[in-house]
Amino acid sequence: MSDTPGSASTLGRAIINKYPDIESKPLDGNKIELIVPPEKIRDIVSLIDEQVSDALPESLFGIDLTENKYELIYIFWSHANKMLLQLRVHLEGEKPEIESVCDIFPGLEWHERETHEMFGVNFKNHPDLRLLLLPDELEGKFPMRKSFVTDRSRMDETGLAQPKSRPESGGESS
Amino acid sequence: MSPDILDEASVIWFGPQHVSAHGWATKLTLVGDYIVECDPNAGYFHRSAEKCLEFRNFRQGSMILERICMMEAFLAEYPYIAAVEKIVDLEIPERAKIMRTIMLEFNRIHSLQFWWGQFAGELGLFAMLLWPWVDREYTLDAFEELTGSRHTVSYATPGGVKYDFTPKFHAKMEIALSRVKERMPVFDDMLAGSPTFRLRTEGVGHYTAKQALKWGLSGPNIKACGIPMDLRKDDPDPNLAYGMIDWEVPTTHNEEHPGECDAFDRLLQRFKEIETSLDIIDKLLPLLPEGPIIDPKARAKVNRLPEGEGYGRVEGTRGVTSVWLKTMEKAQTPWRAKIRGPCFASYYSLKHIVPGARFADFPAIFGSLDPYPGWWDR
Amino acid sequence: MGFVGNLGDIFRILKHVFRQVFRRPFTYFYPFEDRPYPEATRGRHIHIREKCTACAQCVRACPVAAIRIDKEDKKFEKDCALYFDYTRCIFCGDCVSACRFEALFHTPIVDISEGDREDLVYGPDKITTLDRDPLEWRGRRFR
Amino acid sequence: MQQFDFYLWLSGLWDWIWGVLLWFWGILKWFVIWILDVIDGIWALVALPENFMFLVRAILMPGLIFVLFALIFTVWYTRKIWARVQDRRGPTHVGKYGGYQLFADAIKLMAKETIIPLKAKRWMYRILPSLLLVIVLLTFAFIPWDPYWNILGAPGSAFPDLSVSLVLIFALLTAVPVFSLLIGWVSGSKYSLIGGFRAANNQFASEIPMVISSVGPAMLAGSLSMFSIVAAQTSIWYVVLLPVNFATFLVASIASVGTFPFDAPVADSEIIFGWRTELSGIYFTVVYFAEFAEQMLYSALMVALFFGGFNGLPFLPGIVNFLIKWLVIYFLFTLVTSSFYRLRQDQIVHLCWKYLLPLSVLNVVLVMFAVVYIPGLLPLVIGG
Repeated sequence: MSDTPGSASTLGRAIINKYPDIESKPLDGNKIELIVPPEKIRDIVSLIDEQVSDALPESLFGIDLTENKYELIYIFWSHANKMLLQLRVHLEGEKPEIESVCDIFPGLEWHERETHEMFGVNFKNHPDLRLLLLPDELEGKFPMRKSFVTDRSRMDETGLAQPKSRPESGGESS
Repeated sequence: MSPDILDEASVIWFGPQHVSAHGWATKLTLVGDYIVECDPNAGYFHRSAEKCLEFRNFRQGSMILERICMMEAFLAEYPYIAAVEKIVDLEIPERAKIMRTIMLEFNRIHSLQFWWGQFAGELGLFAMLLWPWVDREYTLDAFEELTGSRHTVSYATPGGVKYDFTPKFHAKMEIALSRVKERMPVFDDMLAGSPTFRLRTEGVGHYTAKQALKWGLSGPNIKACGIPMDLRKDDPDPNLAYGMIDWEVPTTHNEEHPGECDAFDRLLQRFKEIETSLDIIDKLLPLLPEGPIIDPKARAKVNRLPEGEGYGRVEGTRGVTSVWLKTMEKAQTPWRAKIRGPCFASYYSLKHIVPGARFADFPAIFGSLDPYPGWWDR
Repeated sequence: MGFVGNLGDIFRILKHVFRQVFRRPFTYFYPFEDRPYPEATRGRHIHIREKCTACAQCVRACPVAAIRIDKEDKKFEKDCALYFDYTRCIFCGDCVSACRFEALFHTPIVDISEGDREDLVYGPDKITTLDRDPLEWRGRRFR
Repeated sequence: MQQFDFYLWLSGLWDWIWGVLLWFWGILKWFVIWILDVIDGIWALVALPENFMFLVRAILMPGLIFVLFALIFTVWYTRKIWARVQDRRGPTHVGKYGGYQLFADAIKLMAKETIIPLKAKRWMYRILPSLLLVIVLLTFAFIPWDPYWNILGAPGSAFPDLSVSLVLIFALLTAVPVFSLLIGWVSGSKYSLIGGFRAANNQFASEIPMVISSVGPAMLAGSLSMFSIVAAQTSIWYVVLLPVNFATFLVASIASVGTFPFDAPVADSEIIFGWRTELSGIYFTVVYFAEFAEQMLYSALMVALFFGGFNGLPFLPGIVNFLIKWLVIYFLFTLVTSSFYRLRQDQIVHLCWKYLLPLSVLNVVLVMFAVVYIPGLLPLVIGG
């Protein structure tokens, strides 16, 4: 699977030839990872759509890195080439913005809606950014951000001494 | 569609209190008997599993995932464990690999047995609703004998499995599997062989392979189109034993419309899935070696994980099931855990599949896609 | 297929259904009969205070914070009182596997319904004893 | 001019009051006598032997009480068969083998609050379910349960049945879809409206093949009276001569009841409970009973039209013969209903109009030619 059209190395080479400012991580088995600047995301995704005929839009989600830094990760899977393609987009700001790609891959429409309501990432030109999973009273609260504090009062009832807070981890382990 | 047609349209909410909507609501716009617009709504089951996972350590996390989909509980918890093992770089004993694989396939059989009944019930035959569920009881008895719990087995743990196979479990599994094999021809007659079933499902809920890929459908829903996309073959987890044996990815080819599938093809595909699972279990059971079932150092290793990202994937009953984990240095809990449920895509695709169908076909369409609300609401 | 084929299918289905009618039903009279539960069944817990060392590993292992520990309440040398909240417990078995002193076990009693919500918090008096044999009040055993 | 005499006026006052009292008493007496006369008349009518026996027949034995008890048994029987088909036990706890389960259910349902939706037409909503049950129960008047002991006609009377009772049964049953549609309409819910339309559609599709299928036995017997059709089957049951007719009648009657394979009107996976969605409490109980009464009725019709009715083992009373056959036919009916998938509404209409109707019409034509051209047939089929 080295140089067949659509394979991981071919695709990576094609993308980097076209857009030289995109970083790619070294190949790890069948996995290729590209770090894409947010303004290029539509170009890259449509290039993937052209090059890989059976790309399955597996997932799209956000990561909150705190201090108003976010990452978006797009995962595509190609069955014919056995290739896992992961795009990583760094976003910054209180209300980060990025172009929507749901007209190229309709399967990502709901993933974008979910990322919007959970992280507050605004997808431009998305047809329908209503709430997907959350109830109405949580609109604009962005519960998957690290700044959203959940109720941990149950842990006080266990009778254990409170563990020391570990800011590097997500929260107290029980 | 012209606007004057929509003047006569009536809006019907299918759910969330509907008998056959299992905790979801779909807004259907009907013109006469035909559905012109379908707007699936999610969120009635939302329990914020991803946020919950951020506060559980790596041994506790799988308990949350099990409860997302009760029907394939072990298949649902497995990707999390695979992701943890990828971050720690754990290699588990040979025996545990085979035991995990057998239990995964056994769980898939259970889920498909449940689906037979559910689909038949949605099409209005209550005898077929309960017959597969009787066989399912034998499967659950075997699970209970092994792990002590009927649905939420919590069988695997990072580094191996928790409970060893006992002779009693082997006997009960033998009963359950022989029951499946014995009843398969009957169910074939009652489902695929039934003229009324063919009337209800043939030509209903069409889509092509290309469309399905774009919507993100996977698993049996896309194998029914003739594409052998199966993670068990394509990208097997290193800690599973699918590579040790010879087996074929089941696909369904329909001569009348190659590269497309309807509800009937999806039923046939799921019959083949269960046959494949039986085949895999039969081939793996003689290979079961003696030895330890858990890596003794694993428990200490997963207390604190190094920084890293892991992507655990498994071919679930309903499609690609995956968990994406990000950990920080010396983390007791994941920084971010993303659960990718297969039904997230299949529920979304109702929006594209359903318009144009008759109202009475709606249960046949969503039933054949095998939706489970836990997977999209999480 | 054709008409005759469909007719054959219909009669085959009727044959299956007709046979089913004269089979012994699968279900049983639940409150009066029950199946035996395997040894491994993860039912309500039993706490053996003689062996307990108040290490609180079970409390830390619990993913739903269903266990409350009271280290002051000592009956033996170094034991503690455990309060199990069965409105929260998910019977995952983590606490039992976390216990290294063989002081906490599951029992095959799974029917722990109560009339009152507070009664489902099993304090040290209830969690250390088995008030009844499993299946005792149900009469006949079956299967 | 006579002067006003106060004492004279005073002495006449009593007479006046007495007159008024007499007048009132006259009215009262007339009324009491009238009621007594009416009671006398009724009693005289009832006391006549044949009239008294008619009342007994209509209320007690093959009439209302019997039909209601049969209905209660039917519900239990159906639930047991369904349970066995579905690998269950069915009702077990209340009474022996769950025999009293229906009483428990009925008491529970009657004790429930009857919730009338805000958009429902209240008056219609209250009256329609019971009318439906009454209509369905009325048709049982024409079932010939026994050679001597039926609701209409005593053994001694000249003609033990109405001469057009078969037609009358179908005429009464025609009202059922109207009631389903109206109940669906007045409930004020989309689900029940769709269900009502489907129920009406279902009935219009299936009624015609059913009626035409019943023409075959009627032509063989040469009568439209149920009693005569049954009486004509002493030598041979018509199911032997008309198996295709029986099959079409069975399928059409299942479709007409709107039970399982044809339960698009109450399809629970699409429209929650069809036209019965909004019914609750006693209204639901009544409609539920009406469905089972309809199933009973069609099974009884099949017994009467195709299986020789009360003819059978000669040493048994006619009604016992009828009931044994009825149990078997009802079992068959339930078996067929519980083994197929729900058809779509357009497929039901397609089936009824494209397959059942031509088959039944063809059968009528065949029976016509057979009666005329097969010489030995007529003595065989008109009975001894």
